[in-house]
Amino acid sequence: MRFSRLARGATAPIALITALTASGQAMAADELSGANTAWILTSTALVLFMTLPGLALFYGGLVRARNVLSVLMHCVAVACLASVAWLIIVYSLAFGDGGGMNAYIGGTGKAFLAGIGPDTLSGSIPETVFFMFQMTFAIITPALIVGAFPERMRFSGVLLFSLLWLILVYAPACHWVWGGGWLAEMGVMDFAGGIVVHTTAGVSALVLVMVLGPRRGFPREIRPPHSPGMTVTGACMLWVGWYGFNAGSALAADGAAGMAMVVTHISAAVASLVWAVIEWARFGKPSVIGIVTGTIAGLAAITPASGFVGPLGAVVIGLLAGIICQWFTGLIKQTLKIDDSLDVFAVHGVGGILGTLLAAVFAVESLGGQGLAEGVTMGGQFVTQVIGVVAVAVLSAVATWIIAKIVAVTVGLRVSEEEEIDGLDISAHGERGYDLT
Amino acid sequence: MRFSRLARGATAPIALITALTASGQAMAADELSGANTAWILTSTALVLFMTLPGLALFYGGLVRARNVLSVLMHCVAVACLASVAWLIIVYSLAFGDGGGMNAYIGGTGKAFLAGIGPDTLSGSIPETVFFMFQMTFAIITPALIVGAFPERMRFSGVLLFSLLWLILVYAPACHWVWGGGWLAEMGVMDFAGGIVVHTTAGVSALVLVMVLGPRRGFPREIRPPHSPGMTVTGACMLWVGWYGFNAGSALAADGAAGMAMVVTHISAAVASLVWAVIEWARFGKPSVIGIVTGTIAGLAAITPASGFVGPLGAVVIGLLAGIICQWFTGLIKQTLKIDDSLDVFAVHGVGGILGTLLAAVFAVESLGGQGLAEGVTMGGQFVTQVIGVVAVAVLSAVATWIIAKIVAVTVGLRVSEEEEIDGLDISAHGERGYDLT
Amino acid sequence: MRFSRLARGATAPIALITALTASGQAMAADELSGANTAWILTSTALVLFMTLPGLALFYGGLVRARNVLSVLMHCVAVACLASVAWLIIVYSLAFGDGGGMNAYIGGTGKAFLAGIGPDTLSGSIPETVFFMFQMTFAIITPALIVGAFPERMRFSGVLLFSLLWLILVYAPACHWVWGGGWLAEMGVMDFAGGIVVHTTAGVSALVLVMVLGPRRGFPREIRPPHSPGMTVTGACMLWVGWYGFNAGSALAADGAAGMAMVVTHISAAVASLVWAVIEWARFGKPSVIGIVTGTIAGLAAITPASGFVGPLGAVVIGLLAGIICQWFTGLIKQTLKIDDSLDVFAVHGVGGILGTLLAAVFAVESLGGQGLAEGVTMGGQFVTQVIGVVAVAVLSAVATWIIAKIVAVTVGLRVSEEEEIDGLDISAHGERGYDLT
Amino acid sequence: MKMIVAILQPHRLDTVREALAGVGVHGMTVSEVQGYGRQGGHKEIYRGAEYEVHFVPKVKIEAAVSDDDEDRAVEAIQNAAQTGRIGDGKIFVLDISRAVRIRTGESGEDAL
Amino acid sequence: MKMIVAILQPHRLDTVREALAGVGVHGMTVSEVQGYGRQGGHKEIYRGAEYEVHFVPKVKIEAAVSDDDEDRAVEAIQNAAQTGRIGDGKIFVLDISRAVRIRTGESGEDAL
Amino acid sequence: MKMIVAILQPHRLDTVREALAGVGVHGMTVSEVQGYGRQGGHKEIYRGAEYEVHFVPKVKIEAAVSDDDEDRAVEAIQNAAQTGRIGDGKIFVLDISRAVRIRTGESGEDAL
Ligand SMILES: Nc1ncnc2c1ncn2[C@@H]1O[C@H](COP(=O)(O)OP(=O)(O)O)[C@@H](O)[C@H]1O
Ligand SMILES: Nc1ncnc2c1ncn2[C@@H]1O[C@H](COP(=O)(O)OP(=O)(O)O)[C@@H](O)[C@H]1O
Ligand SMILES: Nc1ncnc2c1ncn2[C@@H]1O[C@H](COP(=O)(O)OP(=O)(O)O)[C@@H](O)[C@H]1O
Repeated sequence: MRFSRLARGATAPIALITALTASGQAMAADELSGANTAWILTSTALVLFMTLPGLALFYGGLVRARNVLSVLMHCVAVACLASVAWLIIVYSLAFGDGGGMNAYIGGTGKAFLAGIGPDTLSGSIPETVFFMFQMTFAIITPALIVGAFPERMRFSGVLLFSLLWLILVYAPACHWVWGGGWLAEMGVMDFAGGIVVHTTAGVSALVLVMVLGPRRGFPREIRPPHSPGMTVTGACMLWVGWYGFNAGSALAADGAAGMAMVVTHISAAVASLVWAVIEWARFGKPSVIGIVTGTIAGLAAITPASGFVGPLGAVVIGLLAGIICQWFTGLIKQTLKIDDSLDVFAVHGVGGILGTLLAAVFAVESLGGQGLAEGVTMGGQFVTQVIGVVAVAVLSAVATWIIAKIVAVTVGLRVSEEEEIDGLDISAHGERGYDLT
Repeated sequence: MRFSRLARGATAPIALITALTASGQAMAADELSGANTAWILTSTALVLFMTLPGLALFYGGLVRARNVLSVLMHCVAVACLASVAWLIIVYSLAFGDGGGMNAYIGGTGKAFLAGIGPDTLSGSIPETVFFMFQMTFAIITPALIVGAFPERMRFSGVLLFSLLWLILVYAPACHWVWGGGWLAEMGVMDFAGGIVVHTTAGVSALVLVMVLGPRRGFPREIRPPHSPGMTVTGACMLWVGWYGFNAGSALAADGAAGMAMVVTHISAAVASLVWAVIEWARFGKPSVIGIVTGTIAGLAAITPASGFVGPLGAVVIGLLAGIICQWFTGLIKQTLKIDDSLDVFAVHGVGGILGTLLAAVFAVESLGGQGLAEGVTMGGQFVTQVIGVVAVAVLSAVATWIIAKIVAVTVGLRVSEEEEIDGLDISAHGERGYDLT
Repeated sequence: MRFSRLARGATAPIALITALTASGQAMAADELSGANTAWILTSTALVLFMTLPGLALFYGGLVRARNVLSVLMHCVAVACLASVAWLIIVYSLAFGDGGGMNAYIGGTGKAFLAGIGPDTLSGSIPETVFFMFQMTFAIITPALIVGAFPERMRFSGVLLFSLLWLILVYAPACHWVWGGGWLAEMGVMDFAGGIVVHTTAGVSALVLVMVLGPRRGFPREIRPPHSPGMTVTGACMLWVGWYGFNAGSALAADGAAGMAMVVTHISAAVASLVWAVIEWARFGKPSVIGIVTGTIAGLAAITPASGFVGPLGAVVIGLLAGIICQWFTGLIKQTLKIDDSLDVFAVHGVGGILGTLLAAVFAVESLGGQGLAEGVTMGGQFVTQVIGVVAVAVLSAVATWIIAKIVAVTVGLRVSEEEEIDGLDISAHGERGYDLT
Repeated sequence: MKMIVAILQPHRLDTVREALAGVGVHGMTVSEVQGYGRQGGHKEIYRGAEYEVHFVPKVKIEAAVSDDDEDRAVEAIQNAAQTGRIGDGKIFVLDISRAVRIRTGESGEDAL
Repeated sequence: MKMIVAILQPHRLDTVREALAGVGVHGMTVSEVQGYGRQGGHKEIYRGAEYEVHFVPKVKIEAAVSDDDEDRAVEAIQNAAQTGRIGDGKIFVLDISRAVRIRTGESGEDAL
Repeated sequence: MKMIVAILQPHRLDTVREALAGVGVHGMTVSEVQGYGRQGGHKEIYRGAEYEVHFVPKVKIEAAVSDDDEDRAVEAIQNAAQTGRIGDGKIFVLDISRAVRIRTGESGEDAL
């Protein structure tokens, strides 16, 4: 995010320094922009809207009717938990000054927003606003993983997993890339979270389900989505909210935000159409679940590139996202028989990685991008991107595996077969999704 | 939209020139307003939200359960298609410089956003933002027509129709009124789309269904809306999003936007109550479908007038919209037996036309309006408004008839009787809307 | 709201004067801030979104399937009615100059927005924007009361009650606290409506149902919520919209808004978790209805304090809201057997009162707050808060009782037993909520 | 054994269930159904268009009982379900030639 | 008395209802059911995964009629329900040993 | 002919369908029902208020078979549906006096 400001001859380079030094003075030195603040306050609302209720509905419609409430519960509870953890320590670990360790992890100086008041600035906006905007990212990332384990994971396990994951995976990854850590130093480009959000969530989803195991009867007895309309509603909300996610990551109300919104929208539209057309060709019918899955794939893919590329890059990224992510859904579920139930890795992970790599390509001016940083070549940047993705993927995989094992031996990962048959709504939450009598 | 700025002694008259000349210099000459940019970025999100999921849900709840997904699919697919078409050529045709032909159609100079970067301005906001804001209008307009042909139109036909319609109807109409075309020159007043959006969509809906034909068993065997709650949800989202549609059309965060929001809201509220009261009187019961239909009628009617009239105008426009649009739903469906299934013409078309004509009346200061342009009389403006409506209505009718015929002989307009009986969800998309077991 | 600006060394103290004198000059003297205007325009959309469709869905999911549409109808109709009443007289009574009576009620000078044009300012934003923002508060407050009487109140009674209530309860309460009335003079702190919105709605809900009586078969035969997912969807929308409710009440895009957003979010998250944990302990299962009820309790509780307290205050307020509001739901419904059907008093009323009192405590700098007004002690402020709550509670109770009696003897309060059995959707509105065949 | 099939007003279901329990019938199967009969349906109006709804929501209960229990059960249902309003419903009795409890394989009256 | 149970294509319900009224049968009970038979179900595909749906939506009507009405009623249903396509459904007739109208307590054919 | 009515645990439906196909029964009609019996229902709690839910979701299948197929079909259902847990359900057999295939008018066992 920061990096983007440089890449395009930052309108507020101070933002970088701020993030790097995280020093009160540096901030004080800076000046409040009401316009930028207005847009980021709005973007914060948009990104929260992505998770609540956007993602919750997107996922909720895809499961069986008897598990719909449990999915909503997971999204809401994880969001609340992430918010509290963010305040207590995660924000500080991600954006605080890590001193000697700063390359790897932030410090505890900003724990509980210590020393940060209404008048503290971060770049041209109040740090409270920056804190909130970033919080919404920390909310949606573990919530994305909810799509991997619906219909079978124990609620207490969901909570414990998410909490540890935020501290052991999200905080360091976020710090490396956006908090002035080693990847930021190396100049990795991740405008709005292809690495920090989608790679972490996607890879962790895959590893977690390998430990957790598939749903009972997978794949033969699995039922189709119980409410595609709910899923479409959620997908549309995600699309709208994504404007805040990507255009908000410009941290300003300017042309950079405008162009980020353009490419975000175009990639989503192209990926949607491509996904539908491929289904049409393969199965004779384009489905609404398919077209909105393409939307999400296109949005995830453009995310890391949204501050760097132009319309051409958006079209190509959307096109590839529609093709490759769809191919991966088949690979993971049908071929490899891994029950990443709602395709978190295939759609978000693969999309985010794809966009992170292509950002290096389509950022170059000759391809309509905003240009790479002074003296950096496409090849050089590409290597940096690969390093960024691999490093964070490894961190995510290893840490997730360890956390999963910890959860398994403590509160437990999985519900009983009987609870799974009855559905989690009744067995875990004592509620039923629909009573239309 | 542009015109409005003059009408009320434009705070940024340059905007007009910009639109008229669409010259890089003119823009460069201008200066970025972060505040205006923040509000238009927000408005863009609000207007996208109107279509996805607002309009999709509003329409989806009104059809049979077995067709709900196909309606959502139409809205999503049309939105994606319109976005891509907008980038490739439609934006340029609408807002590009048409040179000698400029009175009738824009040029291809802005095709694929050629020459437009993050720093290019359009008035006081980045042109990328103007492009996105206008795109959301180009998305919702063909999506409105979806309400005319649900439960029976072939999906490929929907796509082809929408694409041709954007190029042959929307692009010229938008250029005439907002892109510096002949109607703009003539001084027609259409603040946010009574002509460009509602007249085009409403008239085209009517003509299209005349070619397409009614649903099987219409009117006797038609079933009531399968989910009025879904329709209410969508209507509420449309109401909220309409703030961006109308107040955003001020292209600034100022008192003009504020007053536009006031009159938009008041007209919606009045029309809703009027609709419900009339139902109460006629049938003994006010329905929730009725009250929200009134909301939409009131919103459509105030749209063209929202930048020109005051509270008084808003009340009268809302009042008349509630009465006249309701009367038209009966005329079209019961009396004329035309199956404009979800009343696109009666509600949107009639509402938009009504507001376009009344804008000339209630814009005058003595009636609480913001005043007409220098030296223009109410009568004179009214004639201009009539010309604008008639010209665009004729364009819409003729072009739609031709497009419908083209679609009929190429991909085909209508599904088979068996597919219609089974419902489009299964027959066209291979999905079912609800599986609550 | 005004008061808050002083409390934290107002960035725009003029705002207070404006409200007090409501004099054209005072306003003219002031200067427009595009940034603040952009944020308040956005906040207005967010707060409307809270009611439509947020609150409507939140409540709609909690009733029986056969009454879902009537609840949506109540929310939509009340919103429309409140909007018109606001324009005609309520805004003027709340924020107009009451002359000699100003301590108790505003005047009629601003009726129908008399003398207020696009260029009229209120503080640093156009008065039209202030009017709209405040209107959304006047919409949601009577809509909150809808939760007290679902499934049995006559529709005409709902309308008449709400109209009289806005004039006799909301207008004076709003004027006392925010319009420069006696409580404002006394320095009562209510940043975004703990007194004006939640105390009035909560207390009135309780009194109204005492006159109206419980639902047939309450409590034994009452059915569980028909669609918890709808309720969760609405709760999430309320959460998102609440950003505009509280952070928008800063009337500026600055650090005060940022901090208000922080504490709002934190209180919601803490209260949600606390509510769920208590359920888990008491019943063995945490429910999704429970966690989102906690969300709303936390949001209601922080509302009056959101401009004054820091993160610490937010955590404590959220914690207590989760415990106390949950305890009150049991007290009112199970113990006292009062059928405040959707817990308006227990959740909103108790939450709002709690936060109003605690605002005095956590506003002090030593507890991380923004500080009390010059020379005011915590004890002194606390007493002021108590006076504010009691005064408004008494007003609400007495006036509501009178209004309920008036409605009872005129249009009638309650539907027939047969209509209640058939459900209000069919009996009052002639519609059915779901037809999935 | 007899299969007692009764069509009821939905809101009488709980009362009927209790009444049956009262006479020793502790099992039944319930379905939501749409009824058509004297009671007639209702009209719904959307945007001025009238929709005739011919069917009324009812619940159907099916209770298998021993021959001796038949009379008591029928009577219990009738008393518990009656409101006196048109649409109260019907009771039909059919013969069962065989009954099996799946869990245990018990058959005949032991299966009930 | 006879209980006529018929499984129909959902969109034929109204025609059948009218046909029955035509032969003097003015009461019935309708349920939504899932049918399985020759017609076979369909396949749904979500994100490339195939889901076999074996069941087809049908409606079931149950109409109790007097012995004399049986033939006329069966014939009426058959004619009204027939489309000639696989999946048109079946008619089954079972014996009713007793019928009661809950509202009045009338029994036998008067209860119908 | 016989009408076999079976109440099952919903998740056993597919197994039962296959088992019936195994013994040559290729048609049936399925309904979602609510069961009441030994198994008992469950309690739901909303905001501290308890709601007794007496009924458990079950599926009901109705399969018309020829007299000779009865035993095989009943047995197949019993084996396929059994889990040994309370709530496995019941099988009831009733007589059919007449069956018609609507599409063709065939009647008797040919109609099945
Ligand atoms: N001949 C019939 N066969 C099957 N069910 C019937 C028959 N007649 C009525 N019913 C059922 O009984 C219900 C009530 O019957 P109706 O004639 O409306 O009132 P009542 O039971 O008071 O005579 C109907 O809604 C229908 O479900
Ligand atoms: N043996 C049976 N018992 C009960 N219902 C049956 C039986 N066979 C078919 N049905 C019902 O009849 C419907 C139509 O039967 P099917 O064999 O598909 O076509 P057709 O009626 O033309 O022979 C099925 O969907 C099912 O509901
Ligand atoms: N007497 C009965 N008549 C009709 N259906 C019954 C009867 N008893 C039980 N059932 C059905 O069978 C289901 C299972 O019965 P239940 O007594 O709970 O367990 P089990 O079948 O193991 O004895 C019930 O849910 C109900 O649907």
